[in-house]
Amino acid sequence: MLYREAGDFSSTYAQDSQTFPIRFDRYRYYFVLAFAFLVVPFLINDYWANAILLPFLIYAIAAIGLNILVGYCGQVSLGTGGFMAVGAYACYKLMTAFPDVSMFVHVIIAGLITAMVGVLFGLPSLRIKGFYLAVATLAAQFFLVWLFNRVSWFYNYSASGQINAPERTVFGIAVTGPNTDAWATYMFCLIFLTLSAIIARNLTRGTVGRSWMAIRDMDIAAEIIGVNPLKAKLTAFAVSSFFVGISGALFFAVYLGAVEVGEAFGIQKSFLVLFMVIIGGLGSIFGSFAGAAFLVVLPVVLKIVGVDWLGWPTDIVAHFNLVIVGGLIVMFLIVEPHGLAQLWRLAKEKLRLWPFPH
Amino acid sequence: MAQTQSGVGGLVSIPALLNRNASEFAGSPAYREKEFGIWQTWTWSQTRDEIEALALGLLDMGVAEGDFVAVIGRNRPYLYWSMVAVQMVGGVPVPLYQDSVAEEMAYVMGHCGAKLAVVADQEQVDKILEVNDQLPDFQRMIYLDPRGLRKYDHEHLEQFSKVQDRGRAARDRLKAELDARIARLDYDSTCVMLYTSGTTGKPKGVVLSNRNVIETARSSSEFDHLRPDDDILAYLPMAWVGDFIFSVGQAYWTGFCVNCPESPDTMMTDLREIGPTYYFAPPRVFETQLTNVMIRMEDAGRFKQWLFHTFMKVAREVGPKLLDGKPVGFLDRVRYKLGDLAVYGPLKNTLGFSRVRVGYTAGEAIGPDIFDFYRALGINLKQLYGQTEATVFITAQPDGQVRSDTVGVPSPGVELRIAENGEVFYRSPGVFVEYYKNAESTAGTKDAEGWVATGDAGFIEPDTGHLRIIDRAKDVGQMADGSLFAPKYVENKLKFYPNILEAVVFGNNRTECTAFINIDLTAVGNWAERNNIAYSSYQELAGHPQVMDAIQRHVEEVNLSVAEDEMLSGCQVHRFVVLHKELDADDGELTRTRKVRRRIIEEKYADIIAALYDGSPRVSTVTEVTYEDGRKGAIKATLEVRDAATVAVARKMAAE
Amino acid sequence: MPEQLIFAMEVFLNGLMAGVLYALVALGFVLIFKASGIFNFAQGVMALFAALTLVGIMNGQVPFAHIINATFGTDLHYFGWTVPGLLAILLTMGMMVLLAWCVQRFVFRHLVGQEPIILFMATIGLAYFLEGVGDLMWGSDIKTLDVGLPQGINETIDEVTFGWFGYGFFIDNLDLVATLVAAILVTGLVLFAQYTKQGRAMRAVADDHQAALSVGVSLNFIWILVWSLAGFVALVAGIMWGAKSGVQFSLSLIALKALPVLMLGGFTSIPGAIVGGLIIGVGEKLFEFALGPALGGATENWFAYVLALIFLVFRPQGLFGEKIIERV
Amino acid sequence: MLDQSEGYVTSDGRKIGGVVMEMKNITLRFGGVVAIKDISFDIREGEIRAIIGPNGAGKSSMLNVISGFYNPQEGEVWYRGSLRPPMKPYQVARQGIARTFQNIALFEGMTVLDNVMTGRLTKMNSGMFSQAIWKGRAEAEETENREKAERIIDFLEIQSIRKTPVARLPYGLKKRVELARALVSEPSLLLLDEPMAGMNVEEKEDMSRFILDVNDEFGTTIALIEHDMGVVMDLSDRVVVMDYGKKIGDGTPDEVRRNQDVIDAYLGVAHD
Repeated sequence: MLYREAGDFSSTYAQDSQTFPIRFDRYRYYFVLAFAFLVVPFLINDYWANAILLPFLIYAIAAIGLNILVGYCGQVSLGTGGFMAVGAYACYKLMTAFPDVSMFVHVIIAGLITAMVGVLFGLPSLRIKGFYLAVATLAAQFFLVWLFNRVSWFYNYSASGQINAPERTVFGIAVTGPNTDAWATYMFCLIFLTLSAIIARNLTRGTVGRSWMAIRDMDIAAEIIGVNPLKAKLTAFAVSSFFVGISGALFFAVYLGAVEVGEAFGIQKSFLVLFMVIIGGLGSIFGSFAGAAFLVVLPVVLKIVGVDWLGWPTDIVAHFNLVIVGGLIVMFLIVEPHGLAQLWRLAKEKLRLWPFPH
Repeated sequence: MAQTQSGVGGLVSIPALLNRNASEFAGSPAYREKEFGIWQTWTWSQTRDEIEALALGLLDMGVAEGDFVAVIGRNRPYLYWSMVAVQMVGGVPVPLYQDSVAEEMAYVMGHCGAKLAVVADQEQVDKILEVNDQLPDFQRMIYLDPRGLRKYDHEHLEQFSKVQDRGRAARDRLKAELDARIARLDYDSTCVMLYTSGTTGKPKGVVLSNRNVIETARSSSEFDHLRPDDDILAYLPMAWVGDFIFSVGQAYWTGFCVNCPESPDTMMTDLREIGPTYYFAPPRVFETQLTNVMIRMEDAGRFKQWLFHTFMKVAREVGPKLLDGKPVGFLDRVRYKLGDLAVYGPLKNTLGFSRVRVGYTAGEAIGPDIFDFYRALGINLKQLYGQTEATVFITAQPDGQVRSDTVGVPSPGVELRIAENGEVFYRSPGVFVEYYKNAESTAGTKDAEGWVATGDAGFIEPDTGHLRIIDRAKDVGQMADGSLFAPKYVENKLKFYPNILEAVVFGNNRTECTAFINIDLTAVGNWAERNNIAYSSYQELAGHPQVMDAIQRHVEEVNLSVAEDEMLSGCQVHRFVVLHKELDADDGELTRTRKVRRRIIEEKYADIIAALYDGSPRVSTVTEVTYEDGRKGAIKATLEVRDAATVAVARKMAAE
Repeated sequence: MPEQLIFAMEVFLNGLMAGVLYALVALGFVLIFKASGIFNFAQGVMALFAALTLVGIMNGQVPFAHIINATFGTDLHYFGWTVPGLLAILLTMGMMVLLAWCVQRFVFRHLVGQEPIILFMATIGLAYFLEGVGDLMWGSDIKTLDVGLPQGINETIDEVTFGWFGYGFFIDNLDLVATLVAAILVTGLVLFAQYTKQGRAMRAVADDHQAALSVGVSLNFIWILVWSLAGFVALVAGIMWGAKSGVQFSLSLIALKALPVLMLGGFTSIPGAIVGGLIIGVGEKLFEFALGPALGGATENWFAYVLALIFLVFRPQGLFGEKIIERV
Repeated sequence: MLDQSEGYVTSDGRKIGGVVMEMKNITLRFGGVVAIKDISFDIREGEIRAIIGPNGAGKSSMLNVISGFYNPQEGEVWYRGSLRPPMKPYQVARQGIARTFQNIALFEGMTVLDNVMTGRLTKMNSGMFSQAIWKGRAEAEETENREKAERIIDFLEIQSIRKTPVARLPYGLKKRVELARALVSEPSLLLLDEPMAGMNVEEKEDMSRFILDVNDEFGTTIALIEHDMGVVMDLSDRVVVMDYGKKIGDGTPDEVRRNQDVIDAYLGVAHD
């Protein structure tokens, strides 16, 4: 209905294969970017930052990462929490070891380190398939958490066994530590998210992406037409873990500030991110955003409704949260296995065909 | 006679215009073609180089001035280039209908003695090879798509790209010669030769000079304010004069871009992608498109249906007024805006008409509802009246005075004259030079002062000065009582009903008019489905009483409207039958351009016509038919003859 | 005989006991997987749910008391009666059957023919759902469960072993009972599968859905049946663990422990589940005993998984699964 | 038997070159089952070579050996003049051997275009980083890949479904898309596994036409297996006939037609 595609055609392959081939979509995308970068920073306050925006941005990165592994390459992982932990602790060690290096560098290196660990735990995927692998990744989850819990070198021998993010800056602006401005942390995460999304998109629409999807859809055929399974799967694990690591680092350094590994990066975290991917839509970058947004906002809304309006005790609301999330997962798998992203796609189709039904 | 002796600023030939465009609009697109998934684009300067390379290649192949070169295939930039390249070397391009059978080609190419042919693909190559022995002068063929031709003997075959390579290689050697030849082209040298698919007899080769083409292109472009940034979609047969004027004449004069679809079956999607700003289509196309719209809307949800119908109502009253710049109340404007948001905009978008600035239809009369529908949407659809001999333009409708029942005022530089028998004559810079190798029919159509007979009967509305075409002159006859008999006029009114595909009206020298009706299978079939009426064959559906009733209603409505026009009130249809088979070109009942061949039909269906006049309630008949594969067969049928109510009117003698 | 070895033996025995419980949970997985190809991640939560329900019924708790109180400002908690253990168990069993029916009716009937991985994720969702419901119904506070199973150190063994090695092994009666129950359960299931009509139908389905259908077995019924059985197993496991370490969320984590057990034993083999369970139980206990201190303890958290992982890399089909030949 | 020492000329005048691939005494077992027993034959440059036989004759196994999916227990595979060591299927693919599958193995989650472009992964070698920023080599490669793909799409006349997800396509078209995917890698040896299986008559005719066109346009060497004898005979230059894992005939269609064992195998007791 809102679309005007007459005269909107591509005369080069570059135009045709761009992320938003339709002009209208492209403009909407620019608008959102502009809004996020130029408007939000001036409206943002601590509540919004901590309750919604930061978690959304950070989880979105994680979701993108996991989506690459599960949605694009078809390798289910329950180890996300563990990999986030790797990112967090790597970042912590770096922050404390090199105080005056920019936070950007720390986070990125943390991501790279996680990527390596990811590859390590990805190796079994060559022999193990389906949920055998899913369970195998639990090993990563539990082992890593245990590791950071028990080996005190990781938390610099602090008595509490916690890690605390000292104040670190980017271009002289504090983005971690006790006294940061909402807009600064927001921008810091936003930049990472934007870059992650763009990179993820580029990878998934290109050569690597195709090899991943080939493996996902039919691994044997893929190998026979020349996809190297080893390479495909390991790159998927690497890239995925890279993003997950980054999100872990941000989650710890920027969002929480202080972390006890068991709580922050436990198995529950793995499931949370997995759910984001399922609800959002497997194999869709947009889905990762949608899923993250949904599961971040849902509890907040429930809390407002349950606690503030109905005056229920928080634990009941928390339980409701479980019920609803669980129910939604099942519902989505039944009704729309491709998640919010697919719903969005359908809506778009309808608009483009308007006023015709098909 | 308003004729400039030489073109503006030495622009006396298409190649000359190409040169100008290549320097003036160097960077802007001249041609686009959907191929390999994207719109391949050539700027004007690239186009110049391509064409030049080809022209040099042709020189190298020894094409002489005055040689005729056949161009056969669907609309593709390469083929348009070929025509211009041929002009460059002083030859005469002769575009042919790609779907014409080998014999037809044999005649045309033999008639003009073509030495060379530029063809699209294996299919065309085969056709020509098939009749090669009938063509003494024919020497070589240039083909575009090498597929399947690898194994062919290449002694008389050459690939398009190869020819261009030859040209590029020989540039230094032949450039001078080429320039010389281009320079020798003047305003009166032949620009193109087009064969008219005559309703009777062999096709005639209409010779058009540069003057004809360029003058017409200039005046018509100015008439519609065409711009270099305009886009058209070239999908109509290249052999048809209209396509030549739009895609070559006007394109080169104004320097706008010609877009070629990927293939006939992707035509609609390609149309949607390009979104032309200047669009031509015969009424049939608009008609089918409208039918599709309606059918698709049937499946829409209740809300959408409501939205569509309410706002279409608004559009029908407000839209045309807005287009004609008539005063419109504020409230109406608002309602129309809303409609535009909810329906018209999206609809135009899905149809690919969002950007259309000027749209034309011609060749047949178009149904008022159809015409109004598109105008209501805000598409500036207009009618023009023309023919090959006039290089298209005789009359056209200026913006702001558009009506479905006229064909507009004389185009710039055109004079009109109506003969006693009502036949329309014209004189203009666009008047063709001659029929090639056919002096007497040239004389027959064009008199000494350059007046050309259109062969159509019509009259000029005194108050508006618009021309109204009634019918083909030779079909216009007299009823027994001497009143005017114009079958086509009535037939068109009948055909405006979606249910009626074809109609043939009889009555020449008879006391009353009668008619054959062909139902439209798509429309009626669809209707039958919705009212779950079962039918096993076209014949059964055509004979179905409910269908008959519907048709009868249509006929009677037509009678009413015919009666209003006292000149033609005699032509009301008293009795009719719904034919048991579709009139078909393969059976010789229609021309390839779907014009009715009265004589043939009158002979073939004599028995039915007899029944129409002897008052019998039904008639049994046997008809010979030709099937897809060329086999012949016969179908039996018993047809019901219906009487239709007519309006009694005080008869005056017609034709003052 | 060196002290270490004796300790090791004790650890070994305890490991066996623990292993039995893992095996118990794993059994539930196997049942469902064999019959429906569903990898039921919710098995552990089912155990928790069962245990919660059991306790709830025994203590005559008011279901959903919290919400009711929160919304209507009432203050109900208990009906004020208690239900004898056996009856309560029966009631709970009924509850589990009902649950089985719901799961089949509202979830998996709509997922027939989906890829295993989708079904797997569905069960994860189910797990969340159940956990939430359980907490809403009975509250999330830790409860003690006592259906009258013997608890505490088993003197006999203590004395006997003391007699042998001069060191009394500490074996909990509960573990012995558990072992016993597990043994009974397994034999029971095997007999059921071998000698009852439903049992045979169940195996038929496990072997080949289509074939089973063609001979008139109702898949729907079979699936409800296996889910109920799984529910039953879960209940038993719930009782054991509940009695051992109180009814609380961590109970659902033992389900996770059952996963590596399955990796070892293979998803389709009952004996496999048992053996796997024992290996894991013993393995992690011994490993902790041997290397735990050096590594900083609590190695049980991950040992099972890493073991399974390493094992799988070399034998993807598990101990008892047969080799997979890939075809094009 | 026509002399094949240095290639030969076919009935329709195509020149067939030297040996591309040679199978020497191949034997393949699954556990106890012997799928292929001591079979030898060769495939020559530019020819259309068919392997036929009743169902269960071991045709597919043979094709899988050629495409490196199975490694035979005995015998040698010679490819372009050198002995081929046991290697992974994807390595075989990189040697320029492409194939289609009997029961279509397209990537259902992707569009036709993506499926086809995936066929050229063997030719892709831009680095991760370049791909991540979609600049430089990756971008260039992508465009080139697309161009090649579009040529094939055009060649097989599937433009109109370019962007449709393959899951939505009818069987016949899927087969064509699969052919496109195999072709786009510009294979020097193309293996077709029952290309006509489950097709109606005109679909079969189309497919045959395309196979011939491919061989004609790109000069691709083609080896195909098919149990429908009729089609094969018109299509192929030389035919190997298998039965019960053994080779019972080898030669031109006519020779094979006259071969008694072959006639028995086909008219004799059905194996399935």
